Amino acid sequence: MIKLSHVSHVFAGSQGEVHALDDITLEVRRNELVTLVGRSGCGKSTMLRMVAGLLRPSSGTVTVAGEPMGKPRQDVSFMFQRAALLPWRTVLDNVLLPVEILRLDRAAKRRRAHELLELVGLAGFEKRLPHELSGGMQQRASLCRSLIQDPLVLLMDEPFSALDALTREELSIELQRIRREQEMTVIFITHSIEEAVLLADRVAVLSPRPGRLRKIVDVDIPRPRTLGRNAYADRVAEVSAELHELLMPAPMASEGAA
Amino acid sequence: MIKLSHVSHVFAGSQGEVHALDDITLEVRRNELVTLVGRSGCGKSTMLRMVAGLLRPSSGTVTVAGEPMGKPRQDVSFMFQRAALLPWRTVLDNVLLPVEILRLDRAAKRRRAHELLELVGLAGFEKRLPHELSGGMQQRASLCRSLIQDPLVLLMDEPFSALDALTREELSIELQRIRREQEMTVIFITHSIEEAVLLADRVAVLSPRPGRLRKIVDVDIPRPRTLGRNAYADRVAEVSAELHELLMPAPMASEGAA
Amino acid sequence: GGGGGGGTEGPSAGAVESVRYLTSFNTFGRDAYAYVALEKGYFTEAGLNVDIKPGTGTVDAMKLLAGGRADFGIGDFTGTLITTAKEKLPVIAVGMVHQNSLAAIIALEEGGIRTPKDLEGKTIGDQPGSTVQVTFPVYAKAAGIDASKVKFVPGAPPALPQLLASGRVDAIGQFVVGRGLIEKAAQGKKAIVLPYGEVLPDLYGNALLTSNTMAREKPEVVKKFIAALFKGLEYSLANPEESGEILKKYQPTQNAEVAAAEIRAMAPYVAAQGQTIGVVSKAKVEANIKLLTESGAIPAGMTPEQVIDLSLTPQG
Amino acid sequence: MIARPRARLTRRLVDWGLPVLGLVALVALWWLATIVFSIEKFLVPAPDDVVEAFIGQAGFLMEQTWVTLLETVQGFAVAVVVGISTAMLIASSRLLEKMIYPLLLAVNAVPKIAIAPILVVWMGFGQFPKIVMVFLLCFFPIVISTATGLKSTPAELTDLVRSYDASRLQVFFKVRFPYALPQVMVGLKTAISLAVIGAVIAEFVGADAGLGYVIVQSGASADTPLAFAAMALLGIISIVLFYGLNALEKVILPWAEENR
Amino acid sequence: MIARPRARLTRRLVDWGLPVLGLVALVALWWLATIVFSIEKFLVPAPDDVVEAFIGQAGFLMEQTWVTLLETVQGFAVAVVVGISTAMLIASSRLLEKMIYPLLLAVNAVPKIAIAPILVVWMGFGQFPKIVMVFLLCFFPIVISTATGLKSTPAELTDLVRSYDASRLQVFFKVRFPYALPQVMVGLKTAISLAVIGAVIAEFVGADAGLGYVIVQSGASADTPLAFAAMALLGIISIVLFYGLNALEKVILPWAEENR
Ligand SMILES: Nc1ncnc2c1ncn2[C@@H]1O[C@H](COP(=O)(O)OP(=O)(O)OP(=O)(O)O)[C@@H](O)[C@H]1O
Ligand SMILES: Nc1ncnc2c1ncn2[C@@H]1O[C@H](COP(=O)(O)OP(=O)(O)OP(=O)(O)O)[C@@H](O)[C@H]1O
Ligand SMILES: Cc1ncc(C[n+]2csc(CCO)c2C)c(N)n1
Ligand SMILES: [Mg+2]
Ligand SMILES: [Mg+2]
Repeated sequence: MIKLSHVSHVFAGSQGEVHALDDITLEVRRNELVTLVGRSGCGKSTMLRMVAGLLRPSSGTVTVAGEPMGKPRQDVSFMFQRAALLPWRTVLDNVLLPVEILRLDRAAKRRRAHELLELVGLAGFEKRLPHELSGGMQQRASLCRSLIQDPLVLLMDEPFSALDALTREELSIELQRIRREQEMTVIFITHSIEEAVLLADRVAVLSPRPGRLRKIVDVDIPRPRTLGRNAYADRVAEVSAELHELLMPAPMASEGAA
Repeated sequence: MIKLSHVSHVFAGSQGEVHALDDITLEVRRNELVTLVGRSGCGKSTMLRMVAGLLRPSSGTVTVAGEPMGKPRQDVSFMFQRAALLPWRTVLDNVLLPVEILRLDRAAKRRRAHELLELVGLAGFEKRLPHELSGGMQQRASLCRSLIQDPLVLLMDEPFSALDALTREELSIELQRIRREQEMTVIFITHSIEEAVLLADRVAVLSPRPGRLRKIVDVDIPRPRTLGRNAYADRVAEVSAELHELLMPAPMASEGAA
Repeated sequence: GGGGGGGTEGPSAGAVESVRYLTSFNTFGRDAYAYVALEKGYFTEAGLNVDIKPGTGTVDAMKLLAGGRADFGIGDFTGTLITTAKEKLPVIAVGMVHQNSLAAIIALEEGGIRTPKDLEGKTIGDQPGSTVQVTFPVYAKAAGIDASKVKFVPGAPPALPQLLASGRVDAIGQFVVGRGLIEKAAQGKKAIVLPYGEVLPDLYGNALLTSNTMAREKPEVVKKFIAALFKGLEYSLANPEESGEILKKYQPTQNAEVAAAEIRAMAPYVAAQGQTIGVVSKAKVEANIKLLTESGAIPAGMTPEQVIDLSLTPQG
Repeated sequence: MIARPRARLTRRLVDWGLPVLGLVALVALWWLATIVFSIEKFLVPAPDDVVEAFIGQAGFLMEQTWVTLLETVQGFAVAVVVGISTAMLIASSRLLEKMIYPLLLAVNAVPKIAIAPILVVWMGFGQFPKIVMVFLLCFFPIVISTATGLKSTPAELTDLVRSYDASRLQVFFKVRFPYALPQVMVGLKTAISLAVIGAVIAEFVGADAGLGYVIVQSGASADTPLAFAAMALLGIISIVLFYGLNALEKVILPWAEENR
Repeated sequence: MIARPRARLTRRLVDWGLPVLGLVALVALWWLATIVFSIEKFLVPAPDDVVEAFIGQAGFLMEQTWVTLLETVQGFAVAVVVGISTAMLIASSRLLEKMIYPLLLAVNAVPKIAIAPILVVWMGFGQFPKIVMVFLLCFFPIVISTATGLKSTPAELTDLVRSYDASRLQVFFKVRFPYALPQVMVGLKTAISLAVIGAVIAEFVGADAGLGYVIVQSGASADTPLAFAAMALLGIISIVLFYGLNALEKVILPWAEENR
């Protein structure tokens, strides 16, 4: 479904270039959920922006559904690290933004929007403006917005990082449920190893800047998965430990501009 | 050090009032670290803003070091949920902002700023502008800024939520080290139960909106604490389970405008 | 700019008196005489240090004099009468530049206007409140035409020649001496000039004005100024070409030939056969007042003393 | 940040009382000045002279006010439409911006009072040159403000809609334009008083109606009180239009007035 | 978003080439128009007439340009200082805003061309009334833009400095003002062309130097080419000053030009 071949990216900043990504080759299969983990600043967001068609790689190619990404696709939905709500729209209207832009069925989607808002605990806040919400609530509204269009591909950039542990767990479960019900290929960035293991079919581990693909770890734990004590706790712990180790080696102090 | 008595807060929003906090009474002792957990939107940030003197409670009183909070204090440092970096200042100058405002010793603080930046993995990025950093990097710069003034009281609103697991752990350890070296009273909001337990002397659990103090849990685990398998793993698991349960009861669907 | 200060190197004894002078409207040939007086040193000889500023019309000049921003200025006598009647500004005339009004209506030959009668049914462009417009009822009566059949449309002074040349209006209010300018603007088409003076021989043109304060407190300065200025006027009438060059020296935007032509055209209006330049006759002032009173432009009861100080005017 | 119910009355008072107080103070100051410095009526008339002049010609002045108001509003409306469209062009591509800006600047740099007479020569004595003049004066601030607003959309918001492969129009109308609206309003507020001035300039050089014409007329006959009455009416037009825009802003941009 | 090295030359070309191209196109259009419609010289002279007029009086015109430029820059500088201070007052308290705004509006609403002659009566023929007129014209846009900018500081940034119990001055200089700077620049850009116009208006009514005076002189003597040469010089002053501000903005606000 999604293919990156030899993708590199260099930013030209005010103080010289930053080599953000280096020679990434990765294939995400149809209906698969790949989580992306790596140290802060290693280029995860940059990679996702490329898959979304928001940024052209300095070199290498990205294809989605067999077509090279030239510009963003309507069947790809992006959920940003920051909520990015439009300040002049109510929560409901923010959720319905893609419906307007993609000209989907308004009435049906309106109902769906109410469902989604209820699901993430925002029932009763439909008519509020974003600045009246807490950080987590904004992020939840943003999640609803990214789901409203029933996308083929869902790209999520640390979607749950502003949420409390329980909401987070609930939404993880909800995401798994949605994926059972409808086909959806997902790339999911997280900085929580726990979350990466919980959600992923495979976990892609990036090395610190410049981001290189260090390893892809298969998570062969049956679904639905939940955290806490269960039959697969050992396997979860094992994978987590492996990821932990993979992320470890580079000592932080060596970070610096390329 | 910090005392809240019968603090309530009601926001007047576009669609009527939101009862954010209800009758909170809490004392944080000198040099203690209290973590605040609770569902998204339960009023954690609101409570912290009051302690910082940025918001007056609708009713009740807040005192810091025995003095009622009328306006912000210079010995209280606030780290926001969003990085809130000044877009026109370099990373280093952003970190040095409190030094300028509080007229502290520039040369010494400059050295300290470099140390702190190195510590959080931002060495080499001193001269960059904020928009050239990743989300996590911005948050790390913001952390350095909140530490530069050696505050008596440190208020942290989900400071690590945008960081990857490892950086997070490293910074947690660093925070504990700093607290060993210098006296500092800390209120720390987190949505990670794990983090709450790792850092806290006590954990204050808030109920969903309107936020009420559900329970204060003592974390009597010796320091320094680290996550993962260690001697106190059982005790950590126990406390975590308790917190989990405390946060659980209110079903999410019941959330709505007051 | 013009370097209006002139020479202070004059040999005249005593303190040099600094005065500010306003031309009638801008700095065309018709106003060149002040620069001539300056250039020829007449002011210096009189112990005066004169700063010449371009004026912007009669009413503005009167206000500036009344407000003490200028000491002397040129204003249309009709306009002075009307304004004085209305507002009682502390301004007084102390000499007459034009014994006969330069006011005129100018049309283009191709438009078919030949005589005042032809104006009926036509539109005249002019600045609101200008002499030509204000005096028109008087003129119409004297010329025997129906003033109500002539339509005045407002136009800004600098645009009047263009308005005429482009056919937006049939005629415009101007001064007699403006013929050259109009013909130049109209690309050589011939202009027809209908001077008010032909039917209103008694009507005065521009007058030299000063403030009441000046006239009361420094009559000697006033007299010296009048003499020097009118000496310049006399010289300029005698030497139009040189005067054109002098004007151009001080005001590089001006065309020396056009200015010379204006001066030549103006000569007959300044001093009729052998008359002293600048003189004022009480009888003629009364006649002017009568004309305006009859046409309703000013209320009855105005006296010459209200507008002119005959003790200061040049005596002929 | 918090509006308590009991604060509402005070708020209302402040909203209306203070501006009125400010104006009253201004008039009082003016009156005082004319008395203390014994300024003469033909120079600066006292408020009572002006009121007298106004009452003496109330009907006539109201008619002239209406003429000027109409020209102002029409020209302003045209400037809003053309100005915002131009700003859209400018904001849509750096290339177009680089080409259009200098032209705009060149056109804007021409002193309008200098070309006002030429406009009359070209377009005659009707309403048209007045509307054009109003347009010329208020076009530029609208363009600059709107273009700046349109160019300052936060990257996260444009990225958001771009990620839906929204059409340029959609990006514009869903995000860029609403985001720029507070900025557009700044332009409109600057422009509205220029619009009034534009109408006056045009009336100065070739009109037989409107408050500008009244000023020329009364100026020419040294009837300064009447000129001041006309100027006061112009001031009132300006202020009313400005507060109209302000009210409009409050209604359509409730989200923008949040921080202080 | 990404500046590749090889793009630099193209960028330079676009930065300089396009504006020049635009202007050349404008001049060509004008020339064409005068020929095609055989417009007469005294109405709208062709570019070559204007160039001729310019060359004929180059020295004189340069002197007058200098006079006007000086008045413009002085008045503008005063307006910047006073305007930004006023905006600070307005932004500092809702009460002051409510009181000052209507006064500002009232003053701004007075058509400046109408009071230009009065200024001369008050202040004489020197530079002073010109500087005042320039000030009056460009004061208002600076105030409105700056005040709007100062009021739009994001809550998170003001909260940040407030949390240090920073003084009002510190809040202002460390956060509000820098944040408002892009907005201030909008005001300055709008104001700078008005400044030139202000100088011209003032020169129209009581000056014997400056480009405005040249226009009056040559306009009245139907020397339209010279008038156009003066207007062209005014246009050039405007454009130069505008691009000067633009360059200043690029230098002091590198962070603001990030999104498109
Ligand atoms: N300015 C405001 N106007 C109106 N309502 C507000 C405002 N700020 C916060 N609220 C409301 O107050 C409640 C508490 O908000 P707060 O930001 O304190 O939550 P929180 O516990 O920090 O949530 P999170 O974990 O998601 O950050 C929310 O329901 C929110 O809708
Ligand atoms: N616009 C830009 N200009 C210059 N450098 C940039 C820009 N955006 C990102 N970078 C650099 O690229 C690198 C990767 O950034 P990116 O945002 O992809 O990181 P990330 O993996 O998402 O980090 P985080 O987990 O903290 O969000 C960082 O080092 C950052 O400094
Ligand atoms: C080129 C030119 N110069 C001066 C005036 C001044 N002015 C205004 S009306 C009028 C005619 C007499 O009232 C005069 C001379 C003008 N209009 N055109
Ligand atoms: Mg990221
Ligand atoms: Mg919060």
